[in-house]
Amino acid sequence: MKKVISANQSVSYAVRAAKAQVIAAYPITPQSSIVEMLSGFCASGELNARFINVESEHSAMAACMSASVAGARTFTATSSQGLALMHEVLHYASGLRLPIVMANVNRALASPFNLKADLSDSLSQRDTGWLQFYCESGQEVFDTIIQSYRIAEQLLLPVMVNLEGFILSHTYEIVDVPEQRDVDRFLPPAPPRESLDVDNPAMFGSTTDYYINFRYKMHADMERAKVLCRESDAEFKGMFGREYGLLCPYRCEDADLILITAGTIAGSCRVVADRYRTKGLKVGVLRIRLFRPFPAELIRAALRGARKAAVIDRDFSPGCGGIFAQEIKAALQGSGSEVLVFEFIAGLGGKDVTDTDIGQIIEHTINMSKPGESAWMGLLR
Amino acid sequence: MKKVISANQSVSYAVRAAKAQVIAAYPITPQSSIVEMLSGFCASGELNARFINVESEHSAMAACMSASVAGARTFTATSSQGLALMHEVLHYASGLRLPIVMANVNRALASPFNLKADLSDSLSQRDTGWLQFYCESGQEVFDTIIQSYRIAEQLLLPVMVNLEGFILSHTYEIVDVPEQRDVDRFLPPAPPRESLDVDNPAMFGSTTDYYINFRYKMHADMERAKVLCRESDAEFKGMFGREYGLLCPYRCEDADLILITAGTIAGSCRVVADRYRTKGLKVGVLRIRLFRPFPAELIRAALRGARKAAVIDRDFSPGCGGIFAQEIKAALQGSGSEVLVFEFIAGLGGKDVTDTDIGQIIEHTINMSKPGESAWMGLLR
Amino acid sequence: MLPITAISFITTEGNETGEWRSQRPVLDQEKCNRCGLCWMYCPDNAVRPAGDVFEISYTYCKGCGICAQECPKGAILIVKEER
Amino acid sequence: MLPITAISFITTEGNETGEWRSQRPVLDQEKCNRCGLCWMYCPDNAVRPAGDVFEISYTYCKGCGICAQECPKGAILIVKEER
Amino acid sequence: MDGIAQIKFPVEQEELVCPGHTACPGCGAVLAMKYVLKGLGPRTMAVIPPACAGVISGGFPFMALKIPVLRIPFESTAITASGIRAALDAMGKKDIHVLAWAGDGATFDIGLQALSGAAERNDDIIYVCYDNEGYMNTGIQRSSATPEGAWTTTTPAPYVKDTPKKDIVRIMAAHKIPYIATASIGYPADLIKKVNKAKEKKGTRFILVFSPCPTGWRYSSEMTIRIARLAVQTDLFPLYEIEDGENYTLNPRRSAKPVRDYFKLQGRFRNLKEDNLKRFEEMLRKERDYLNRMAG
Amino acid sequence: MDGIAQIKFPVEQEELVCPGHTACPGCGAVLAMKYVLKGLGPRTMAVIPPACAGVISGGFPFMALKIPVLRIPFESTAITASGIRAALDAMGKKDIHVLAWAGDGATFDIGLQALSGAAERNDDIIYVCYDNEGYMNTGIQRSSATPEGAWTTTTPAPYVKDTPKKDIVRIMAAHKIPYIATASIGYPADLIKKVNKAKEKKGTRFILVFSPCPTGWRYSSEMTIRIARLAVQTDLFPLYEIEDGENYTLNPRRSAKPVRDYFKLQGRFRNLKEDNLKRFEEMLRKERDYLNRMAG
Amino acid sequence: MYEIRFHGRGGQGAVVASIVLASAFFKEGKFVQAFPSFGAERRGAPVLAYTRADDSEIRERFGIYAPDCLIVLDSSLTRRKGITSGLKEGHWIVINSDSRPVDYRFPGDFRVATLDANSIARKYGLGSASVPIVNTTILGAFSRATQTVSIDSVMAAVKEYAPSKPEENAKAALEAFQAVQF
Amino acid sequence: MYEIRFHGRGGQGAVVASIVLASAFFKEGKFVQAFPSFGAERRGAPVLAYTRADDSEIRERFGIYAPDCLIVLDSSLTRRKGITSGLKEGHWIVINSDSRPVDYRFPGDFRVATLDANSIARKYGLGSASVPIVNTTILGAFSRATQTVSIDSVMAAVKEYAPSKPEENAKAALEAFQAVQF
Ligand SMILES: Cc1ncc(C[n+]2csc(CCOP(=O)(O)OP(=O)(O)O)c2C)c(N)n1
Ligand SMILES: Cc1ncc(C[n+]2csc(CCOP(=O)(O)OP(=O)(O)O)c2C)c(N)n1
Ligand code: SF4
Ligand code: SF4
Ligand code: SF4
Ligand code: SF4
Ligand code: SF4
Ligand code: SF4
Ligand SMILES: [Mg+2]
Ligand SMILES: [Mg+2]
Repeated sequence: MKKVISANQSVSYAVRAAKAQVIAAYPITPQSSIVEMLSGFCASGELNARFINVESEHSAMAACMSASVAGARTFTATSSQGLALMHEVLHYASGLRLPIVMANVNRALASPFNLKADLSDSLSQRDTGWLQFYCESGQEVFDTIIQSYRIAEQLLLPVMVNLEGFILSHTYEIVDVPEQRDVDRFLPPAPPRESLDVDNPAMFGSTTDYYINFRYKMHADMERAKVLCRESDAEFKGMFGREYGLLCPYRCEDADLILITAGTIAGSCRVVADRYRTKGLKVGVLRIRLFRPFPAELIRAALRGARKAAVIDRDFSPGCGGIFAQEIKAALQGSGSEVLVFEFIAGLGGKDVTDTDIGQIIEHTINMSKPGESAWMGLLR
Repeated sequence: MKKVISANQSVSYAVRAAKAQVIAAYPITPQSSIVEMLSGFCASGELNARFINVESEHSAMAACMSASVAGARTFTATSSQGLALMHEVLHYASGLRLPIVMANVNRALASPFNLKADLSDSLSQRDTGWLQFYCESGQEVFDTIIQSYRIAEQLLLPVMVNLEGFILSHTYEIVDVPEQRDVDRFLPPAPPRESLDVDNPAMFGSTTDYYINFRYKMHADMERAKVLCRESDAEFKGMFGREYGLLCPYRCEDADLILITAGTIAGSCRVVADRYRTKGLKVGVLRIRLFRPFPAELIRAALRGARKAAVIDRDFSPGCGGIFAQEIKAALQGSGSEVLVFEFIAGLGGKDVTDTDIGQIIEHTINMSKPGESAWMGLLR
Repeated sequence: MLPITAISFITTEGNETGEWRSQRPVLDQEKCNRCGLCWMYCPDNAVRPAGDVFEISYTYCKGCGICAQECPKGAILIVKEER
Repeated sequence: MLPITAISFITTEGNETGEWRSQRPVLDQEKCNRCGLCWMYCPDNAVRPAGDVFEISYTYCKGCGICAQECPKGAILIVKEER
Repeated sequence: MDGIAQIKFPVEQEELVCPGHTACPGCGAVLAMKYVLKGLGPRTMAVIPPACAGVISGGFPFMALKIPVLRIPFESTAITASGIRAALDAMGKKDIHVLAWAGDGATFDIGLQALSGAAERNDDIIYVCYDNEGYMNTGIQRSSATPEGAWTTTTPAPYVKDTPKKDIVRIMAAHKIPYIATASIGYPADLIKKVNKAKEKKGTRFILVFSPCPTGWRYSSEMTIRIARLAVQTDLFPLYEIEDGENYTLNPRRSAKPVRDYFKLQGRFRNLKEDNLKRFEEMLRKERDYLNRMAG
Repeated sequence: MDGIAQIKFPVEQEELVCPGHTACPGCGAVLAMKYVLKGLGPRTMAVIPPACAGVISGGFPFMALKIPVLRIPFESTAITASGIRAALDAMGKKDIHVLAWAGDGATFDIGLQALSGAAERNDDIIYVCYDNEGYMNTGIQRSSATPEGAWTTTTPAPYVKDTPKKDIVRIMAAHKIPYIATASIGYPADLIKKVNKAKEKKGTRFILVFSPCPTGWRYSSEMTIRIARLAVQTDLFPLYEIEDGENYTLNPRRSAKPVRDYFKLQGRFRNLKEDNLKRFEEMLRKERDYLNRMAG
Repeated sequence: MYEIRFHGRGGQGAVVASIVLASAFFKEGKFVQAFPSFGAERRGAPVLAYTRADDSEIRERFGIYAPDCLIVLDSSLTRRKGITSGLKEGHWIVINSDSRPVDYRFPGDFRVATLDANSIARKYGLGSASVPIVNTTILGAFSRATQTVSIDSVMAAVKEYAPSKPEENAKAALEAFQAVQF
Repeated sequence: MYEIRFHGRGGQGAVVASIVLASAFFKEGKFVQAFPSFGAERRGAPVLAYTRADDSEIRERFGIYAPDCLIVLDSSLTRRKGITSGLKEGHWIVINSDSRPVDYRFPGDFRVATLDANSIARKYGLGSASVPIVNTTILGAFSRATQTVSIDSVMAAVKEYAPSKPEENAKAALEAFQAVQF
């Protein structure tokens, strides 16, 4: 049924539909409305789950971790500082191979403080062993959370679903919330897995000299994840008529210049790309939806035809550059691709990325013969 | 004066020589002997510093942060879980532009537990805005800490000095501990900076819409950092006769195959490289000493002549690969370099990387016409 | 020219929060006994000693009504803010 | 074949910590009154009820000496471990 | 200014809180800050975690406080104050008060451990918690300082919060620190007196200041002071001091009013049930007995 | 096995701790685990943070405990137990005890906040802290449970620790949880009795078990039990119970021995000074008075 | 694409109004977007909110800088400088005010509609007498003045979103629809 | 390059021995490395430690798998299988034992040296009577047997590192130097 709701509400409805059993979360702007709505669902019994009012995000993730080892379907949501505080436990969750699903509402990291959208918070968790999705609409947020549970429970790895603070989290738009029975069909109860069991005692996560072997298993499963994500996306389409893919190309087939970005900026890019198309300039847009595991092969394929690519990063690794840009370049190196990759940092701290900004990015990319330093858009004077 | 000491002791002597004023640290294997030695120095008055026995690493970094804003020279040391727990505060420290110096004794991250060397702990802090050095000897550890204070205080950015757990931290070797007066000459008291002052009240780290501008400043200063690191390294050589550079090439000039790695593995690589040289094979070794800011230009330059490069990562980003390898490839992309980059994951969880392993890596790289998937060395059966 | 990071030096006095006001306290100096409670209890420092009386600064007064509520002499009246 | 991550199922009973021992407790059944204190206090479960007596398992006994120290009857003697 | 001479209670007149701050109309937290700084004076450095206090203190390039302030992580209030003290000591700077200024969420919940650590080391700081009984800055979620029976956005009506308020004072008393006090913005003179007393001591000092929040508690802004007083008069928030964790001094008891008077003014208590009220009275009796026993 | 029938105190005979574990000879922590599991029985799930207990519990693929165990982050003992309980409830699994098993460092310091959170929510878990008064697993550093006057590697001789042990029991009592007890491996029957009592209750239960450590305390391994008893006999570690934070039950006082007897057996106290001793006796007197006052 | 900017004060419900209006458009088959101007909302402090409506999917994710209409919930806000910034010439400014459109002068040629939403809201007991809640009421005036969305859709949306007194809210909107002056 | 592997038990100080020996070599101008085999050390549990010495800089950072010498601090350890693993043929095994070299049979042709370090340590009051500390003493025997480092260097190093009784430790090493049998 279609509703006009915010993406944060969309997250909450999705978690209710997924029938999470244990939810432990801590409020933080701009995620708070998720916690509020979910605690409401749990209090009213609309969702038959235990809601733990933890005293910090470190505990929120720790509770999800242990509840998951005990066999429950778990959920948490956070943002920026909260996600950063979970960092240590994020490593545990993946190392213990737990199908936890988390929503992260992207927000800039302190210091200084800024409450607005910035992907650096989740991207700086890129080495923690979590799958990472980046969404661009309330609908995609709902669908991705449902898909994530399925993927996580097949793969036994945790999944982080990211949506930009305010720009997406607080924007109301039309979301088709499917019937519960359809969701149940797509997402049955979790398949059985090793868990705490007084009848078969085992110790989880102890010290080991086989560390490298377990890391290798995680590596292998991350490779498998790409396949699983495509499969469940396809199945999802079969049932709900919507699919997303791992990368979302727009008019890329014949494009000379491809704008590459993640999250909401992609929508605005399409608007501007179309304008340039009418001017006869072959511009395409490639949105990266799945960042972990990083779909390097698909990136290479998507850029095969293009002469230039402009990566727009709403994130920044100090002393390195835009994170998407770096990983894209790494994927291209040695692949024989000739594409020139131009790097742009834009929209940090929720700075609005306007059609004008995107226009400038395109102009800049067209005019420069080869990439120079990364260009920063929208600095305030 | 030359002594046979462990690298952890070397850290402690260096901090004493640097005259840190506030030390807040929390014990963790294999860092503990640093905390023990430093608390001894503070108790006995050998080092006139306040030692804060914090209740966690999050607090250790928070204490260094505030003490640094108050104007003091601060130090902490940690490892793996402790570093991960500091994650949120690491972002604060760089965002507040504080010249904190920290030693991190690299250890594998849980879960599962493993107490041995693995660079993933510090590398998964690569987006936090800290400079990162990776050392290969007790001498280098000492010298790098002294250099780091100078760089940090000129640049107003924090510096992390990394040494591998046990393999380096607990290995005793000859370290030349310089005279205090010489250290004082190289490292005078910190130049004055904005700090908490009742006579000129200011608020540090508040909320701001200029967030992107401050990030840009950090970016610019990270670029400057590369220059400053080279300068202070040169000055250091002038005074102490030792220098390191940002990258440490060994027999790379004429090399066809260059082994690239960080930390102690480099030493073993040189041994094996020499063996192959005697066999007439042109093998070189490139050790990455400074990882943040990432010296991309120098990497490109160093690899210009080579046909193949084999990157040995004692670290791993699930769903992506070896972290050094990725960033090296990103640096090479679009630079016109033809070098073929082969990726190897080795030594995770302290797995010994033997001369045989390195030999196999070389053989593999020679025999393969082009890079395939990353190869994992030393999996246990 | 921005500092190296967000370091604030300027006070908030430039921010005229009186603009938020939907009701306005009016102080009747006749009734006032100078007890200073309004000054003490005003969350916005909008009541100030001026010479030997207290005055309300409408530049900052947000119209919370505390001063009127707490005035022992009923010397402060709350009226609708007309702009 | 390894599990997906470090999940332990096998007990430590295969680890013969008796090997650590530098001194050895010797139990004199004559003096023993079966009070079970040695069994109760042994940190390594090296004292075990066997039928109606207690026996010391040298496979695990680390030689801490607690049993001898706590035995009310002085029934346990600590001697140097000879290997 | 002889007019001021007539003020019934003598207090520092210098204002260290600037007007123009962005607190809601009638905010109790601002008053707490105003009074505490009147007590401490300008030679004070403060740390402030995320909270309404953080927002109120100003956004770059503006500041609402006339003292040096450091904005810190939510978990770290006490330890960052300790860090500043350590730095001042190491640099030989004296006669400066280090103020840790935090809300109840930062104190009862996410910052409790750092606070306990500072108390255990008896670090030389003044920790003031302004208690508005919830996470207000993020939109009125429950904290462990939220009283039983109160509505918040995470203890939604009609279910409301079903666990009692955490007894932070008793927890701090267990740390046997030199000075602990409860105070209220309803009684500024008493609050300032206690701040002055704390000032004279060394080591970890803890003051809990009751600070009503019209926005979060759902009452009309002019009632802030009245509600603060009622909390004391109903014994819901007794005023007292504890020295070295053992010596209790209770403020003279104010006219005992029925708890109802307090609850009925606030929208957050609309769903309060009879049995809540009973438990409250029972609880208050117990607490009174306990305090009297302690005061000996 | 009639031989066993003669055992002076009736205790569960099934051993849930396997031999072959890697504790030091004479380890008190292992005994604590042995006794507590005798009390709880096999239908128990445990969480264990990094600690000697973690090492003792075994390294992959081995386990020294015959119950399901999860190895958790150092900060998270209580909340991970709460998480397991929430999962069991959500999945409708009953009659299972959730045991949080942590050392003093994980309890008094880095895990205190998570513990306080669980206690505030009154989560249905049994939290046992085996107290060996320091960070032993990392090589004997001070924790806030380390007593004044004790040597550790971070309170090096001759300076030693100059602050008293944190009073965790009083802190937990301030949380008014259903059951709190102090126990000692020197008195297994009493310890097991208390575990059984805790078992019968719901909500957050906390037991502090005094567990001497020959390696860290610098004494000869056979003295473990003796030292545990001396701690009780000298009143340094009084045994008692607190129900609902208010009802105190003190164990009958054992022959009062001078504190010296306790100290002189341990190398860690070699640097204890006369004035330490004085403060100790003073402190012990106060504590006794306090407990008596509370008890009746 | 039709873009609306709401001007209100903390506590007046400008954000809710933007959502209600969006769903009114949605009921007429439009694609919609509604979002606030982000920041801590304090009672009485000026706040902005936005609504977008279009016949085709809305892909724009940047701010609204050149709205097609302003809805002003508090007449006093009209005196803030720059209130009309970006508003397209010839387009509507709908104001909650007891004065007449002609009493308003704005820099530029805009069409002004006014209605006394306060008294209507009071009449239907929306909010308190001192602080009437006019956010639903004024949407009726918007419907009539701009003709972009039907009053039925507005009333339906109002009923759906009103936390309490749905009928009264809807009636108020209808009365506003009738009473608005331009 | 000369590589030594120490076999001891937790509490015997094998690690310290490896360091002291390294500094003895250092005093003779050698480059050195000493490191333990990493893991929680429990009293009585077998532990390993290693020392490397060379005339040129030591760049090897991997483990020692083919040592040139074994030093065994506790005779009971000689009965552990695999104790000689990797030891180069014809090289030394120095054992703290009251039996004679000939009493030992190892798989392979190795040179065995023994000395009763316990009684020497006891004699000089090193450690307790029940648990003598032999880690410095046995280095004297090593010096004599292997001839790789002078007894003076060993004694100097011992004095430098002994936490207490430096003289006694040095004397014990000297006496071991004289008493060792092979
Ligand atoms: C690690 C972390 N988690 C969550 C937040 C979000 N947050 C900021 S302020 C706040 C509530 C503060 O509550 P309190 O301390 O009581 O102060 P108040 O806002 O009520 O004055 C929260 C949850 C944060 N900034 N950092
Ligand atoms: C976040 C983090 N910091 C530090 C450590 C290192 N560490 C592991 S165990 C331990 C000490 C544990 O002390 P305690 O809880 O008293 O248990 P004990 O070892 O004394 O039995 C420390 C500091 C860690 N594992 N994780
Ligand atoms: S409170 Fe009333 S009487 Fe007192 S000073 Fe203010 S206006 Fe005058
Ligand atoms: S109404 Fe409120 S803000 Fe205005 S003067 Fe009175 S107390 Fe101050
Ligand atoms: S303690 Fe002594 S008496 Fe008791 S059972 Fe053991 S050996 Fe026998
Ligand atoms: S000596 Fe120690 S380990 Fe051996 S049996 Fe006695 S108590 Fe058990
Ligand atoms: S929400 Fe409450 S505490 Fe926060 S500023 Fe508003 S009134 Fe003050
Ligand atoms: S160090 Fe102490 S607590 Fe740890 S295992 Fe050894 S004896 Fe037990
Ligand atoms: Mg609060
Ligand atoms: Mg301990």
